[in-house]
Amino acid sequence: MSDFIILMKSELVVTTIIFLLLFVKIGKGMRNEKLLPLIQVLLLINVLFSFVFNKEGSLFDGMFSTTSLIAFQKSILSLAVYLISLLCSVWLKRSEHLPEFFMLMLSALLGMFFMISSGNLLIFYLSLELSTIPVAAMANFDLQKRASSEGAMKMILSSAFSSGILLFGISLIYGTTGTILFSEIPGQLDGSPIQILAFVFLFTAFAFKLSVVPFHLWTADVYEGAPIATTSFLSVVSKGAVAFIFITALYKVFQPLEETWYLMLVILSIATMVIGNLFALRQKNIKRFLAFSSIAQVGFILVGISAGNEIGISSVVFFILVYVFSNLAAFGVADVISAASGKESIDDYKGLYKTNPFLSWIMTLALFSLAGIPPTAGFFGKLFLISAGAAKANYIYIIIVALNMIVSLYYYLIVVRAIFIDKNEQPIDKIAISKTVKLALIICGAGIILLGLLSWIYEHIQSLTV
Amino acid sequence: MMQPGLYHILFISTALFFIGVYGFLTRKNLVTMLMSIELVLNSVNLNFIAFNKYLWPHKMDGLFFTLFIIAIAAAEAAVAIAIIINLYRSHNSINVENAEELKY
Amino acid sequence: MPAIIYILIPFLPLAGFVLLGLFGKKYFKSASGWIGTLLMLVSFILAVYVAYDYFSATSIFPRNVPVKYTWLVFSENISIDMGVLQDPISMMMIVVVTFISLMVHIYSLGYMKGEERYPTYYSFLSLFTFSMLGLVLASNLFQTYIFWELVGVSSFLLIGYYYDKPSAVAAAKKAFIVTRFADLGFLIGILVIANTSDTLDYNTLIATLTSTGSEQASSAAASTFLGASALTWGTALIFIGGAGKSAMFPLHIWLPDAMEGPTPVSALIHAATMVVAGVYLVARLFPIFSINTPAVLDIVGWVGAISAVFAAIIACTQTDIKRILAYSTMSQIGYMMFALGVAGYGGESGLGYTASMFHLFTHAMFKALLFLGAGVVIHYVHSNDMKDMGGLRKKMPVTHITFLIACLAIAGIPPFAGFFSKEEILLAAYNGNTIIYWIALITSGLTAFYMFRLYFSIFWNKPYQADHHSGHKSEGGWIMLFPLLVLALGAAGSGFIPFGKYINTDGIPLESHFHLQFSILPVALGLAGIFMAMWLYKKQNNRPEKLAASLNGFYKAAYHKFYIDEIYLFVTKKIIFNLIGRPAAWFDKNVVDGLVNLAGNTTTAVSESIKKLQSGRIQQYAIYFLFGAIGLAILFIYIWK
Amino acid sequence: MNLLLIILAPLLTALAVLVCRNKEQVKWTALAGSLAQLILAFLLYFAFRHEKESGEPAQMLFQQDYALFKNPNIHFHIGVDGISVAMILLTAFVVIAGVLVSWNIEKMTKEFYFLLILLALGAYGFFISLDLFVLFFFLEISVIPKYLLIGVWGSGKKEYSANKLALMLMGGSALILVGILGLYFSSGGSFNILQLANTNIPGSTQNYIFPLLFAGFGVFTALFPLHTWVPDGHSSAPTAGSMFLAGISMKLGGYGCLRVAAYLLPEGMKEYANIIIVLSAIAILYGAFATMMQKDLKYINAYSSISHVGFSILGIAMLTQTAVTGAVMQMISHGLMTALFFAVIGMIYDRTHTRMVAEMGGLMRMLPFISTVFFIVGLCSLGLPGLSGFVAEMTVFMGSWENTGAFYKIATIAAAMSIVVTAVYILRAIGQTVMGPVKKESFLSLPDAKWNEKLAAIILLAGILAIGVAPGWLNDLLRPETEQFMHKILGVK
Repeated sequence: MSDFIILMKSELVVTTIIFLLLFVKIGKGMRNEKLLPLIQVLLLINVLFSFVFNKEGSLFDGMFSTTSLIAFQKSILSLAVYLISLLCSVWLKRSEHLPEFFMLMLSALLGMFFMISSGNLLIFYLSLELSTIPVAAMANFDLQKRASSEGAMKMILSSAFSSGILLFGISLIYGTTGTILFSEIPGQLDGSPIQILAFVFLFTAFAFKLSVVPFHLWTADVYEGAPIATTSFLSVVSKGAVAFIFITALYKVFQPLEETWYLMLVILSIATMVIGNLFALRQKNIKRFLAFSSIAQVGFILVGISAGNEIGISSVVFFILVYVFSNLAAFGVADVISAASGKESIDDYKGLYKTNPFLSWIMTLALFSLAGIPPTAGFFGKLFLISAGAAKANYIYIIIVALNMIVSLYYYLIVVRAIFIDKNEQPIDKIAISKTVKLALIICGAGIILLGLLSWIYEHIQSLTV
Repeated sequence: MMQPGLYHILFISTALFFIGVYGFLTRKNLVTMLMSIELVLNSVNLNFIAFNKYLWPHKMDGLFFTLFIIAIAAAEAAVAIAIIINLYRSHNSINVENAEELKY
Repeated sequence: MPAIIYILIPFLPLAGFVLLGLFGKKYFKSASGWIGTLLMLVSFILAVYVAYDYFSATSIFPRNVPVKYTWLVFSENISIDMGVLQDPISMMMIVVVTFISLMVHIYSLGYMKGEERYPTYYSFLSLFTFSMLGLVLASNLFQTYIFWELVGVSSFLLIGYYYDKPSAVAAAKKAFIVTRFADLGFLIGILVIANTSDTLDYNTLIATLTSTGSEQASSAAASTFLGASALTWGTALIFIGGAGKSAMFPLHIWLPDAMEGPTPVSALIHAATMVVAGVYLVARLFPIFSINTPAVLDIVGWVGAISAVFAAIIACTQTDIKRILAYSTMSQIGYMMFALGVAGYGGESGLGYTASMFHLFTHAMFKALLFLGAGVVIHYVHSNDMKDMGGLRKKMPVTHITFLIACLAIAGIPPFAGFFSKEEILLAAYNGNTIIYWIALITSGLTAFYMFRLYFSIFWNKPYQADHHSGHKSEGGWIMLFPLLVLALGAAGSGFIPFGKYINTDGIPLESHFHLQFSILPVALGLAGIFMAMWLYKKQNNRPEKLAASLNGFYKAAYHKFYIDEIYLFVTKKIIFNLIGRPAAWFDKNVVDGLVNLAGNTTTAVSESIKKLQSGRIQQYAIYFLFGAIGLAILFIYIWK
Repeated sequence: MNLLLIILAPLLTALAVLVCRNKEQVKWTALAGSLAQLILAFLLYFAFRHEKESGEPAQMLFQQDYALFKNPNIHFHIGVDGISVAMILLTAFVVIAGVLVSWNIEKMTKEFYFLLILLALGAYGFFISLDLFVLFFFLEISVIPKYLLIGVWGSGKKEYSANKLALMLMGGSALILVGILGLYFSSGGSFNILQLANTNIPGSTQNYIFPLLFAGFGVFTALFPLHTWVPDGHSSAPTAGSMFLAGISMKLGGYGCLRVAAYLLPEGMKEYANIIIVLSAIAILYGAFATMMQKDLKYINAYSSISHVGFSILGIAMLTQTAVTGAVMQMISHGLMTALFFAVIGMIYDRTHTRMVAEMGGLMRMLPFISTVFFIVGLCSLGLPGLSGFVAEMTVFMGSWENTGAFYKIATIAAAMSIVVTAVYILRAIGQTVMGPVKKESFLSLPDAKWNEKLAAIILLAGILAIGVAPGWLNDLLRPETEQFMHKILGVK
């Protein structure tokens, strides 16, 4: 019993918070001004709590397992959720259904926790759904906006479609191996066509959640339609969680099919980077722009995953940590601007530096981190991914990857150029930034700069993967 | 009379799967599309039951999986219907072709 | 003798350059001339002292290197030692350079008085003198090259002294670029020599290459390129450098234009010192030229001879007095060149070498005198054109007399200096190469003719008409006339110096011969030229026009300097600019740049063309999803199995 | 001497600039910081010489090594040899001059100086790092400053130029990255330059990796035909930006070509030497001829940079000790010279508001100081003895000619031909700007250089003269290192 409490403590904390919110909602309710700080404190506790009392072990016959790496991954996700709650506080305060929003978000987070801890295809499927369905509802949270409902509709329908395919794949796995336990599947895999088909179907579900080309098409539309809080959650937390479990699935469960998935990753990562970059080039809306940029980033993550060893794991985990800070900083700035002025177009950012130097610098740092330019952590993150991928000595692949960095730099520079260089008759007015938002942005900025330079962070991650 | 074997059932379930997919791809009504997804899920259910019964009669994973799929499908449908209703409020239509504003 | 004295000789002018260049304008605007002159005077005295000390010490003159400083180490063998090389010709040259420079410094005190950039002028003069002294004292071929370039740039600065005159700027550029082109040859020559002989030090260089047994000499002769030995190429390329600096045909085009500079500058640089650097360079390497690569020495002779007659012909048709003097300089340097070219190594056959240096010496005197005299005239009439002059002998008696002495000297009329040196040259040519001898003879007649054409046109011909805008009417005061008188003394008397005793190829003194019967022909030709000029130009008449008309085509060609300038212009403007420069720039703008832009534009275009992929229709998304899944499955089940 | 100081000085300066309150403070802080860097660079030079003279046998002095990451095996490993010391000196000279000439920047002064010093930081770090990853880090760190300096403070088609520059340099970095990873994996997991130098990498592998690295660094140093960012980038950048770009950044490439590509991959170097010789000879001549057709002063200097930098590539590829020494000298010399050139062009532009050669004339009359400096630097560019360019070019020629074989000789002659073409375009530029009649009435009242501009010019001139008049010290600094290089590359012990 005590094992149960300690091993599942992250899940339990999140569940507790969900229930607390439920009670708040059922009770006479609180004003958003009061409630939001409370939630933020709770989320902070959640983050802090995730670092302590960690123990490795498994429950329910291996259906649920946790290791220090998984605990660390959960910390990253908790941290991201906390940062989102800070960054989007302006928008959140105005929201009519604040507790519901957090309930949904935390349910999704809970789903992700289970997902990365899952040791069984059933748990995996359940948690995947738990982490998806609430997000679809979250996407619809700008109830009045047409785009919001359109995005939510696209998300729920396509994810339902994807889970149909996933389930079909799982059923075939079950049919051919007779088990749904992660630990038993590898022994039963023989690489027969039907298993490959099943694997591909399973693979597409991950690819769908990670927005790998050609399963990415929903991403941009949903990102654009959804409120920024949801978008940032989708792009950071949900992607991170899926990437973590994706690694487990490939490295542990489908280890016997390594040759297959290595090639698959090579093909898909190149396609993802290229298509993501090409689409990002011509975007005008900052959210849509970031959507495609995050698709391109996924291409890089796949490069790291393709390594197939501990270095691959640690580089991916580290990159996602960096990505949390960078992407959230970018979305945070976008949210501040969108909440204050309603402007979401890159053209509106012209001359931003004149009026809002702080926001401009954070945005620039974030974009350069995404582009992988030192001294930002993104540089280290990308480099570790690429060097992990290069270990297989597939240099053509690495050259293509490296060349894609040029294209991605190009479109990040478009935004930087708008902010610093382009002239604008009517730039965005000076925006008063609340303390919480500023704090969050500073945390992100500091994270972007320090994560790479403080080498012990990566060392720590590496020590977890061994 | 011939006993239906595993392949018969798999044939039906695969057919059902593709009928569902086809429905999803061609119907314009959002609710109908949702229903097509249900078809896909049901084909999976059939698969699970069949595999359980014919191949792995001692492992009940398939059966449980089916139960959960049914439950989840219900939840998914609930959220989807809610979203569709909301879409109807803003678009005055639940035709998928009217919700194509976010693109390129 | 303490090393510091050797060092001081070039460094005093350098100090003058730095001092006047940095502070002249601010602190001693009017005194700068005197400061420069004073430093020059000290330098001159030291030079004379050093030279006297050297020549009086023994009767055999060794090559000494009293000062040496390792400047740059290129490799184990080749290091560049800055040093002072002491041998007869360098000692002779420092005296010439410091003397002429001192004269020009003094002369300029009057001539340049009141100029706005007076201190700058003196600092440039000092820079030039420093560079020239460095060049003549160089103990290392590379050091020569260094100062060679510095001399070039000083010349550029002084030609372009009137920097707001476009013609002066153009002339300065032309002078620099043409000589630079020649220096390319010099540079590659140095590379060849350095590579084949493992040294650039004159002493070792000459010693190793001329001793037949040395490894370097045999390897240099052995390695061939296009049928000539490496050493032949090396010396030939070095000669190109020398020819450029000395304005030999066809690299002479810059010299007439260089007359845009102030006249004293022309006297110093473009008559007496810098332009003879090419001759000096060949003389410096003479043992190698004559022992190792006699073929190149033949080329030297022919180039010199052609230049001599070519320039003389042009000089007969020009009307700008400085240009006439410039062509005459070119012609006289041609003499020095072919004198070297016809000389051999050792004994009597080395007469050409002695004669060349002798002529260099006397030429410095009378040519500087001619230029300075011309300067006084120009100062007086404010024009360079012969047509604006005439009848000046009464107005400027001192100039008239000194100019006449110089003209007689250059025409080779005894007992003036030019007679002796020219006789020796002709004798050497007679012994060496008959055709060159005849060319030289004709040239000497032409020389007398055009010099006296100049003389008569300036001082006789039509009476002088004072036009209103010429202000002061004097010869320019004693400060300008004093150098004329000193130089006239030199032009008249320097022929009696027994040059052969000091300067010869192999250290054995040469007796100067005087063959009366040999001298008759050249002197007679000279006199004929003078009388011809007298007949045509002493009084104003229409004979010159008639003569010109009778020579129609040839006269026109000569008047247009045989269109060499036009050919150069065609090559640079039409060929280099249009066929190389413009295409290169075009290629860069369109092809190289275009490729980069193309890559960018293609990316954007592709990005635009695939936007339909993201159609906004969820059902289409699902189709891509399905095809993706099935495609992957097919790929991995059937193809990459 | 603690090498960390070399990067701490600019880092602290940059941070100090950030906390300054007004423009004056910013400027003086930056100046003080860059002065400190200059002093440190000199201290380093003397400390280095002292160590060497006392017989220190180590290849790299003042080494410090901190482990950063275990896997990949990354160390913060720093150390210097003679070449790095020379490069650091160059950087310090250019930095202080750059700070001085930017004295009148009105727009966003603080940001300007911050970025400028960040750029310098990258260069210092690059020159002292002995770990390829750290080296790459410092190489890349300058992308942001470069882009913003050109984009924000630039002129002309600055957006286009800034983009082109950033992307092309990024392309170069991408190739370098792949090359470095190749080195890492083929050597069994080391980024350490000293270790890699002692690792035998198979020739066939070297032949794959070498072109990546050389082309990558070649983009930085404007190797033909990868040079096309140079003209636009330089001409659009603000004065100090151009100075840093041409004076320092392009040298990063050259240094990388030498230290990383050639040194660590000798077999590859030998394999590709002839191709590189051809390319650099083309660059030298082609750059010179293209310069001849330019009408804008900055374009003139930019194209001439392509030509001049060609000499350093040529020197490296010629693979003789003298030539390689000359190549490094050329980097230093060109750094100083081109920085000064851009500084002077900036000064002229600030006054006349044009960079078109045809619109100027007779500047000597109004701007004697600036014109004189312009003239001197022009002479340096065309290789006048007594100035640094001559020494460097001659050393390259001498070294190149040491190779036997007509191919090398012809390449050398081709390269040497550029001295004539250089004379043509430099004198054209000088003749039309400094000399000639004054073309505009308004030019007659232009003021000459102010104290800061004079100081900047004098500092750089001092460097140029120090190399030109007495090249011995630089030669002594470089020769032992190049000798070591040649031992490694040619395999002679």
